[in-house]
Amino acid sequence: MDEVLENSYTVKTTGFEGPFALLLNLIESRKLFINEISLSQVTEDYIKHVNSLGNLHPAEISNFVVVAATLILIKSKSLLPNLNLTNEEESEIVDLEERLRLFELYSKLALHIKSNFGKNMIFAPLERKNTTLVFLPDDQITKESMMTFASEAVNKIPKKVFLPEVEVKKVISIEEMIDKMTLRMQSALQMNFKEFAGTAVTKEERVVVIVGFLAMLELVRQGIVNVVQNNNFEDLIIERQEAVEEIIIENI
Amino acid sequence: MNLEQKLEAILFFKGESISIKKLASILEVSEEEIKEALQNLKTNLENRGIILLEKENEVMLGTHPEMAGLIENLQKEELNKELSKSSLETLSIVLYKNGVSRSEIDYIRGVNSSFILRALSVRGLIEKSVDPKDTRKNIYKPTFELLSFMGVRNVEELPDYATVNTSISSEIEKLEEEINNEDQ
Amino acid sequence: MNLEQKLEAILFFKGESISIKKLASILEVSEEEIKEALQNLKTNLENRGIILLEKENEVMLGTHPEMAGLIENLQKEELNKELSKSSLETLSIVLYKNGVSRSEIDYIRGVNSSFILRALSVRGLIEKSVDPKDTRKNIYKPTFELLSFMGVRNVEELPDYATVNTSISSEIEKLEEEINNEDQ
Repeated sequence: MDEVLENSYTVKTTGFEGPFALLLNLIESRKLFINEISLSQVTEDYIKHVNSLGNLHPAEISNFVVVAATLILIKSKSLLPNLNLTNEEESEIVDLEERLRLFELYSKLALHIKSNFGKNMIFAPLERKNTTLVFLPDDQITKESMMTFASEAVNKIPKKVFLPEVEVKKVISIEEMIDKMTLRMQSALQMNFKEFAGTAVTKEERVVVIVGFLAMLELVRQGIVNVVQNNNFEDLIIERQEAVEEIIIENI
Repeated sequence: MNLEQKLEAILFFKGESISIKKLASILEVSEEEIKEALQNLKTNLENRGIILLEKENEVMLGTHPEMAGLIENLQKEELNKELSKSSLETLSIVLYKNGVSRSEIDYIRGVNSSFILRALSVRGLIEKSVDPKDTRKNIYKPTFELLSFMGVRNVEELPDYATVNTSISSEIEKLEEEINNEDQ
Repeated sequence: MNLEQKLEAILFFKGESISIKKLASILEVSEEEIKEALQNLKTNLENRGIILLEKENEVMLGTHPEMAGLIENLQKEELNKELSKSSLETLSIVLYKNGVSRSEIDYIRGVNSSFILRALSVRGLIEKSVDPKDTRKNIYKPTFELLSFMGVRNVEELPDYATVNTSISSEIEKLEEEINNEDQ
């Protein structure tokens, strides 16, 4: 119980109730609109942020991870125009955009609620005073029935309130997600990037890997780094041009 | 809003008689102005379903006398109708957690119970009193009539009282903690 | 006495919400006639101190929103006006969609909403009912309490309600289809 309480507190302090609020904030802080381009631009920041949520409840983390996976798809697509996405992957992207737009709409409407709630209230009349004293029981009230009703009321109370019911089929850890995405990219590009990333063991290191990977792809796109691949499935050789080191630091 | 509209809102909200002096103090005008506005209100209420009842220096709103028969039937029907499942459930919680607040009942049931509690009070099954631990709060208890109707002298004589009472109390503690935490 | 006068008397007597069906049975007229009379009552109540609150098939009387400050001072019960971020998000979906399933709320918010829905139900701001379009499903709707807190007579009075509902209804239908497909 204590753990859950602490975790919920973490959500409050970071200020993001869920993945969409975080994503929307990243997009809006750059004064962008919701589309594939803006989503690909905020992917790194999003992943870094999710990584800092490390001590959240797993069920809450999984909400963020599911979205991270789609963002990485979008990012990869924008960096690698030749990358062929499956229909399922394409619809995941469209779906994320649509959900984000809906979330944005209701978040805006929520401002009306925030500013009007409790301001000009309508009141129902007060409880009328009971003038005539009556006692009108009902045959359904017996010792046994009351005991049953009371016990059932207690048993009905939901127990595991944090169990994610809707996203349960999609629950994966950030490590699994990154492994999956790495494999996906590797097979698409027929490459790996062990040398670039080193041996990542902990979750934090793996996040660095994926962020680094994305940064590298960005550099490739900009023509700053040449990635040479001698044979399929062999490590990438990254040829650094002048002043590349600085750029890598900036990008990561 | 003019004075008679304000008077109507206050009288409707209170639902009981209120003195002209009190109305003047609430609305921060003279008693003369109140009397004048009450006259206007009376005119406004002609051909309406509610009327202004006056007695010496007190006034209240009431239903039109022509509706008396219908209202009386409505009242009887309301009192004699069978208790719903939700009413029985609420009643059982009041019995097994003697001296329970509305919000505690709401926590257990997962829904707001105010209308049900009102109806149970009207039927004389439960009674509202001020919480001795916190005078701003109200708590509900079963009436003596209810206990004797059930054939017990006190709540402790109810079947499995100790067990059920303890589990209700511990659930209330847990739920309050969680809900306060979620809904900051 | 005409029908709207009778309706006003009954609503005044009840002091809480009542269904159109129930009103029709009390007054022994059709639901259509009740609906028509309620329209007239609404017109009659313009420029008065009380207003008619409407929610699908239920109605009730309440004080005019402009009287809020004054009435609040007369009320002893403390009002909880705090809303967390998750409460705001969830209430905005429930209010502007006026009837929405938990899975739709989860879909829009991207997080599990079962706990916040329970907290809002306990506060009496939303209520669960059976989806008229699919009786196997439950939907969440705003309560009169929520409309009262917002100071609106019905959901249509919410700021931007009309714009939002015409522009997004098609998009929402599309999404609902997708959700249903996912569920299968």
